[in-house]
Amino acid sequence: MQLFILTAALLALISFGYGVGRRRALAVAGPNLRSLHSLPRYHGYLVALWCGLPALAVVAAWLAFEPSLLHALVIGALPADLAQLSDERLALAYNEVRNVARYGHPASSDSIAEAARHYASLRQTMFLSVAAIAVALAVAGLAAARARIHAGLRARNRVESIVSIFLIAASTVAIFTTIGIVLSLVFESLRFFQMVPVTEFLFGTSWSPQMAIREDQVGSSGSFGAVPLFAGTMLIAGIALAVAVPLGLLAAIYMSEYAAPKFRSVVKPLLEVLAGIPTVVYGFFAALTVAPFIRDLGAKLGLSVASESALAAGLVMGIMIIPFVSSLSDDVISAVPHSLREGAYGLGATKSETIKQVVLPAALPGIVGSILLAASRAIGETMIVVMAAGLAANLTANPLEAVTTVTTQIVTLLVGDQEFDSPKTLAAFALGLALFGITLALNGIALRIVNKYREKYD
Amino acid sequence: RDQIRVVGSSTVYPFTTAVAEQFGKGGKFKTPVVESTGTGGGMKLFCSGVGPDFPDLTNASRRIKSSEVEFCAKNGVADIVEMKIGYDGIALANSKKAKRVHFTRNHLFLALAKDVPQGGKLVPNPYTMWNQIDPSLPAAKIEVLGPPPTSGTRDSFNEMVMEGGCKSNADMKALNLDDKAHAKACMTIREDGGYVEAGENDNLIVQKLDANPAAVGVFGYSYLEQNADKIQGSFIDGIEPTFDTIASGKYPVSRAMFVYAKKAHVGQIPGIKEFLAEYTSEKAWGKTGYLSDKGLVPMVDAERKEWATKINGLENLKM
Amino acid sequence: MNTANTNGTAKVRSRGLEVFYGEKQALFGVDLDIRSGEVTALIGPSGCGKSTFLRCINRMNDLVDGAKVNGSLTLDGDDIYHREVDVVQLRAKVGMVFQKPNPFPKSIYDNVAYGPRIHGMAADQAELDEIVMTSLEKAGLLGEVKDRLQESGTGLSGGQQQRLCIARAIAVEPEVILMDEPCSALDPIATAKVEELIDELRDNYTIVIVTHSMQQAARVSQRTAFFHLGKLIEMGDTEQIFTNPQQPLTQGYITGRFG
Amino acid sequence: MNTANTNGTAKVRSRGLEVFYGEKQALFGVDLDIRSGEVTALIGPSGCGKSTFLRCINRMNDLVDGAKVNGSLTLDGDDIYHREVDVVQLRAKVGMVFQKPNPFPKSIYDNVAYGPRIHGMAADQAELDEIVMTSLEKAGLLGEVKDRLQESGTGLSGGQQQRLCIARAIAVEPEVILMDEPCSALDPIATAKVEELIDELRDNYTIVIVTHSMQQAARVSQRTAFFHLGKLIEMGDTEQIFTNPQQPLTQGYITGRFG
Amino acid sequence: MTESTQLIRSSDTRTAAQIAASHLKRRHAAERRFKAIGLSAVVVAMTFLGLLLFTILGNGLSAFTQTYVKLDVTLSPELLGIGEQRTAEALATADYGGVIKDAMYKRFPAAQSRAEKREVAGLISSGADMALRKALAANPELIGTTQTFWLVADDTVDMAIKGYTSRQTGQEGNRLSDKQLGWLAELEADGGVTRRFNSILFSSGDSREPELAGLWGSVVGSVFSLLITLAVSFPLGVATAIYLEEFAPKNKWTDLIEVNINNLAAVPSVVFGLLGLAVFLNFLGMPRSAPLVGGLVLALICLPTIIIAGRAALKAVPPSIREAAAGLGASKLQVVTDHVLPLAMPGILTGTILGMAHALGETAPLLMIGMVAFIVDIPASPLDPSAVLPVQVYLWADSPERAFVERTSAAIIVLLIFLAAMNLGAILLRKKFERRW
Ligand SMILES: Nc1ncnc2c1ncn2[C@@H]1O[C@H](COP(=O)(O)OP(=O)(O)OP(=O)(O)O)[C@@H](O)[C@H]1O
Ligand SMILES: Nc1ncnc2c1ncn2[C@@H]1O[C@H](COP(=O)(O)OP(=O)(O)OP(=O)(O)O)[C@@H](O)[C@H]1O
Ligand SMILES: [Mg+2]
Ligand SMILES: [Mg+2]
Ligand SMILES: O=P([O-])([O-])[O-]
Repeated sequence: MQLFILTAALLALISFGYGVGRRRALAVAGPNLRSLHSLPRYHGYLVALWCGLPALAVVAAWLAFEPSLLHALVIGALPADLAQLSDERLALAYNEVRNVARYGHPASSDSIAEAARHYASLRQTMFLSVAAIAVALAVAGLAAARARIHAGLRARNRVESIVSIFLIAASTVAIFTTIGIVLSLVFESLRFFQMVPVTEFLFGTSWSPQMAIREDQVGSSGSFGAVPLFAGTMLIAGIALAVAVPLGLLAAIYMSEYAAPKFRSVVKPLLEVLAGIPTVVYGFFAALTVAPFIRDLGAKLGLSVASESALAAGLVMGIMIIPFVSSLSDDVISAVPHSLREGAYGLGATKSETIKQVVLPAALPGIVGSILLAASRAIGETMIVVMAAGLAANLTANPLEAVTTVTTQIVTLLVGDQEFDSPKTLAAFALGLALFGITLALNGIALRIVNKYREKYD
Repeated sequence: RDQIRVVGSSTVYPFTTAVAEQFGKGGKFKTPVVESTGTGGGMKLFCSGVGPDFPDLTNASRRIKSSEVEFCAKNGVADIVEMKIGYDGIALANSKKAKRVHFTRNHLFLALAKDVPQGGKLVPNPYTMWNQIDPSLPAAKIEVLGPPPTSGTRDSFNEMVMEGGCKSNADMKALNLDDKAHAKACMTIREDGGYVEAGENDNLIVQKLDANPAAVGVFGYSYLEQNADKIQGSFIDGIEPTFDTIASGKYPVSRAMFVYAKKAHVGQIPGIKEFLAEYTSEKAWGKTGYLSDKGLVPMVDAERKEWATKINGLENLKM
Repeated sequence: MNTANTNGTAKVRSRGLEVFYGEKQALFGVDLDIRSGEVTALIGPSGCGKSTFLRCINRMNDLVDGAKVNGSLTLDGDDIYHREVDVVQLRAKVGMVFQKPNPFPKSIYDNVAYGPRIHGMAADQAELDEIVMTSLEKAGLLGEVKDRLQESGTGLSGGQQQRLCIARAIAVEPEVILMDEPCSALDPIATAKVEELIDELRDNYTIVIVTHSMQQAARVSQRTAFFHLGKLIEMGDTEQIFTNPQQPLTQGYITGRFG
Repeated sequence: MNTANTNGTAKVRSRGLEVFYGEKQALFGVDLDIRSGEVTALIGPSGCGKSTFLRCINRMNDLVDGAKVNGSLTLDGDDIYHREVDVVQLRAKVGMVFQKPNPFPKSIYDNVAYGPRIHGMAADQAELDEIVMTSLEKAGLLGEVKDRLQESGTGLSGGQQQRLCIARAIAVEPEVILMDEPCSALDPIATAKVEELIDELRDNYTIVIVTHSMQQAARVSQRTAFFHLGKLIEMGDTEQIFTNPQQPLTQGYITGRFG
Repeated sequence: MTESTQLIRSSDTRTAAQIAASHLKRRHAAERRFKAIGLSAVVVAMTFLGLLLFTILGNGLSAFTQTYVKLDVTLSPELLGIGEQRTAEALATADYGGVIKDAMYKRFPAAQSRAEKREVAGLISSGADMALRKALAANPELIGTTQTFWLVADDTVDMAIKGYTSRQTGQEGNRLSDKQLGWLAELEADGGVTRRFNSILFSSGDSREPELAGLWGSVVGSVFSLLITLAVSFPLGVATAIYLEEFAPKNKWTDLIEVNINNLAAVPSVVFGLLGLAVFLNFLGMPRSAPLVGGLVLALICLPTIIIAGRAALKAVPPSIREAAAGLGASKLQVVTDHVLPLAMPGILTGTILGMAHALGETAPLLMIGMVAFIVDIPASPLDPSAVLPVQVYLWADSPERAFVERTSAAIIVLLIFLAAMNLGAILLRKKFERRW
């Protein structure tokens, strides 16, 4: 609540600063507006930024450091009987102090109650001083920025450079996310690699995490060769793409080249619904409709088909990712310059000849991009595989057998029942890291290829 | 935080949530939040520390391990109250469209182990049809849908069915393996398709059985109870999985369910004591309590009484 | 510059040709004969309907939504817009070269081989090679590209690209070649080469060329038609049109009073 | 046609101007003076660097990746490519009209008002209205659009769009107006209107116009510069260039021997 | 040119045309075939969509009604256990369940043994007392009278009435005993059973009892999460797209960012959950199970989609617009904010919709941050514990009770309606943008 009031006050100051800056600029300009380098509103923005940025930064810093600061201060000033507690007990006591102070729980002893009062008053004092500093900074920033307004001030350039700093910062979020992902995987992965050699993990061909769950149990030792998982991922993603790419591409071609605009404007969003259906639905569909169908069909043909087959999961996943191919390819096909089509028609090519031999090659980079996105989605999918392809890590290229994928294993390993520091759980992190590295490399290669292609056209 | 937080096993989840709902309806406290994270994940969260950022209770479909107790202690979670809440039977079942099966644990061991003893040594499991093991079994492909090795149910299945079957197997005894090799041979499940790791969604297994009458599924007893019109439990060693056979301990495949509470939070997070009292009340975990409606198999009266005293007295966990 | 010759007969003949784009009328009753064995130039200010007329001859306007054609237009006496006419066949007979060179994103060889392939003109690879080589030769490009037939056609310079497009067009052995401002994207040297080529091709093909540059029209064509605001104002031997135009509008345009 | 006048002083002056697009050199040491109060026409065959020169003057080439400019180019004696120059201010002084009319997809009013707004030229709405009206008036468009100022600028005809772009450019009261083939997309009537307008504007603005049409150059400009393959070949009074060119290349181009 | 070459020439021409003509039939057939294949691809994809929607609707529509049982309830103060008290507190804690049980025993006096009484009481939901509590709170005068109430039936009864479980007596495996089936038939014969719109499904939070379980909590949770997702990912995504497309020099660094963004699209969402756990919960100390954290994690997941689509949309804005604005002296930023961005907005919105649709359906990452949980209370703020719709689907799909099967499908229907509403909102917004320009 206090924080809310402070923020509101700062926001009010900021908007006030905007007004001040604008009016000041107008005053400086006098009757000739063009004597100003920048528009009055840019002067307003600049004052608002000077007023707001430092103050908000202080508040943000306070929010980030308050807990540890409070902790240090309160612990340092604990009553004697609490101060001599062992570390764990101290942590508990501090926790109780916090609960008492913040949630109003009854205190278990007088010392606690006293510490809680100390905590509360400290917290209040700190907040008030931070609030004072923030407001002072805001006012000072406002005043300083206002004082510096003159006709030649390049307010617009300044505001724009601040905005471009924000833009650059936004684009680094992707980088930081990547770093964050790597960091949140790497430590546990290292622990895993202390137990399982990297070479076994990367090149081993047997994935069988059947190890004892309890130490008093003598279970078999597991093996952690990730090759079957990556092979399974390839197989299932391959089947999915084998469904989605032809269907999606043909649908895209039909929509962009043959269909009436009205047909297209209805069908395209409808197909996009396929991507929005929760994957559980696909999972049930694959496991209860498609898989038995394939099994029965296989039995009729005299093939041995596992109840859980890569084929069933892959087929259904393929349906799910159709819109990625169809919608994005539709866009790029429509963007192929008309002159190329005319070139082919002018030679007496039929529509399909033009499409197959001229339009598609020209749209290839974009189509590859859409397939990449679809493949990304296929690689990341869990539910369908768990439900329809099982969890058995067979190293096989036979789509009629059960296989499993990396993502699926990551999820089952993470939510399983095993000890959290057993290689079984840690393997999830190593798998995540390996998958991350592999897709990163693939994307790098894909970008190169696409760039190369692109250079050839314009 | 003025709300109890529970994490842990997905198997115990239906029971703890039922208690939580009842507890919340009492109106004195907020309804506890119960997460389904798996036993291991729950333990990690539970043991990570004391304070409102950490859960107050964790569900477990097995007993806590000493390494976990140590980890807890390291993070200041020294005093833990152990609460055994009852049993969950693990049923083997198949579709009602097929005939009911009578297994012995030896059958199951021979059908599902990776290596089986034959001619005085261990050979890769040669059986593909049930009736190859015993002519009394159906002439169907061996296809068992069960939990993956990461699941607690699988662990219990290994211990009670596989190890049990293994011990009763004369050929196995004749091999005279050392303890470790013996255990390994007993507990390693085949990976050639006879056993299908079907994920943790038991409803899906039930529906798959319905669609595939040749298959046998392994899952929690409550799912069998709810779907008794579609599937039938198989006899194991002559015992059918029913509420009574499990409760009396006659049915050989059942495991204890636990909930662990953080003593340090008692009195700090409002309602923990009352929640434990609700859990251990007769109307909850009693013979005809609402938990039994949810499929929990209660302990026998004496055991219940003993645990209730221990729990409500906040007795410390002893390993 | 050639003098007008009269030995050609009307290969393409339009009578009362009208074209509408939706509501907008782009051509108003054009009567025009194009003789074989000659180069006919279409000139006129921007937007006067030159391209529109050209694109009627191989029914390229079919591709434009809402385009409608009235009147009669014949090729060798057969109605081009007859219901039964197979456009694919028509376009094989009437080739086109566009304002902006538009090679396919394929190899030089495949660019030229594309037409013969779809029309099944070569029985075997040797025959196809033969056709490709002859076409490139005729287009005056062979010398420059014979060592790199497998490189992409889009990697050539503008002038080379345009000659590649011409080679591509003549590879299907059309009877008529339509060129819509074929040199507007080219530099003077490339332009000169293309003009030379047109002059050579004229003996075997009927050529219609649209150009903005009167200099070019004067250099390459034997007959010139002047369009203005969708109407054919004047048609005659190039020399006559440029030296002694009959219509005041033509006169005004030629002498640079407008356009 | 106007005779060359000499009362103008060099508003824009280039010395040894070279422009590179990546590896490719597009201009080779161009020395050229553009005088105020006159219309200067840049002519030359396609690809000779006319647009490139034009786009240097308001640093539009900054938007092209890999474009590099050497040599000196000054506006009123100030280096245009000096590090401290604020391009935004420069472009407010040097307006531009493009080959293809490119109105913003906004209302006609907002199209014209956009420049004055971002430059803070109007203190209030009334003043802004005034500026918009005057600019439309000067561009000869007011009569046609005054009843539909709130309609979209993209709904106008090509000629109207081009005049809207001119109105938009003069609304910010630039000192120099650059026009890159402003009539190439227009029909003769629209072209005539734009040319009339250029003639009127010349008293108050320094105008540089690129054109493909020698007729147009002759009609609207007082001075003409002839470019060829990136070099400035000849520069002089328009009448002199068209009647008595000094360079054989110019002569060849004027008389239609190439281009 | 000699006459002979001309002859060869003309004969050549004829051959070429003839050859071409001879292939025409085959080529036109190929053309028709290709078009038909294209159309059938569309048809196949649409068929799958139809099949899926049909299955979901077929399974889930019945969950929108719920069985109610008519019962005459005597509201005696003794049974209610409130004696002479009439305070609100007393009324709130009164034993309504006992009253209902008593009424049921009276309705079926044949049930005498304890087991039979249990079975009788089991026909009514344990949550049926809510109706009584509400009625008495509104009108305490009713105490002491006998009133007719329509009470929520137990889920087993509901399943039988809806025909999902057998009502034939004497069958093994029935969820209702033969006696219960008999009583149910008796009730039905008296007109004491009806199916009404299932308002509970849309007004309450989760419950262990299928007949009391509702989606409102997860709907609110989804709204909170997705608002946060939108508020974070949209500005960040658009800013990134603008920077990369309009400002950044094309070099190794931007290539790196591009590869990174494409790669993030391929990272399994559960890994984003791990990231959220490490950064938002452990490092920044945000609360568990909160839509705030869920929203942030989902924002990271849909960021790549928005960026990729946004860049494509920005690329599609014709450069002539940029030149026009720059030529008037607009700064780079003004060019973008005044012209490019509004024109690219429809495309950006489309990308946002795709990303948000993905975010709406995610479960796995939420597992890591504690949102896969049983939460009864309706969240009041993004900091309160809350589930979201896909989590509810996931949890219900794994529940043993048969009645959760149809409710799972119902939850999916609600999720799809949510999706449709979201899409519609964006489409309308996009229309507005398109109209403005
Ligand atoms: N697809 C179209 N839709 C509507 N109007 C069109 C279309 N194509 C051309 N027009 C209009 O038809 C008229 C004639 O156009 P055409 O392209 O034939 O002119 P042109 O003489 O080739 O001009 P240019 O020399 O500029 O190429 C013009 O007014 C033009 O605006
Ligand atoms: N962005 C660019 N990248 C690379 N080369 C370019 C670029 N823009 C122009 N050029 C090249 O620079 C040379 C001069 O181009 P410029 O556009 O100035 O010619 P121009 O005289 O305006 O021709 P036109 O009359 O056809 O417009 C040409 O060879 C052209 O290919
Ligand atoms: Mg044209
Ligand atoms: Mg140019
Ligand atoms: O969820 P579980 O830990 O009981 O498998």
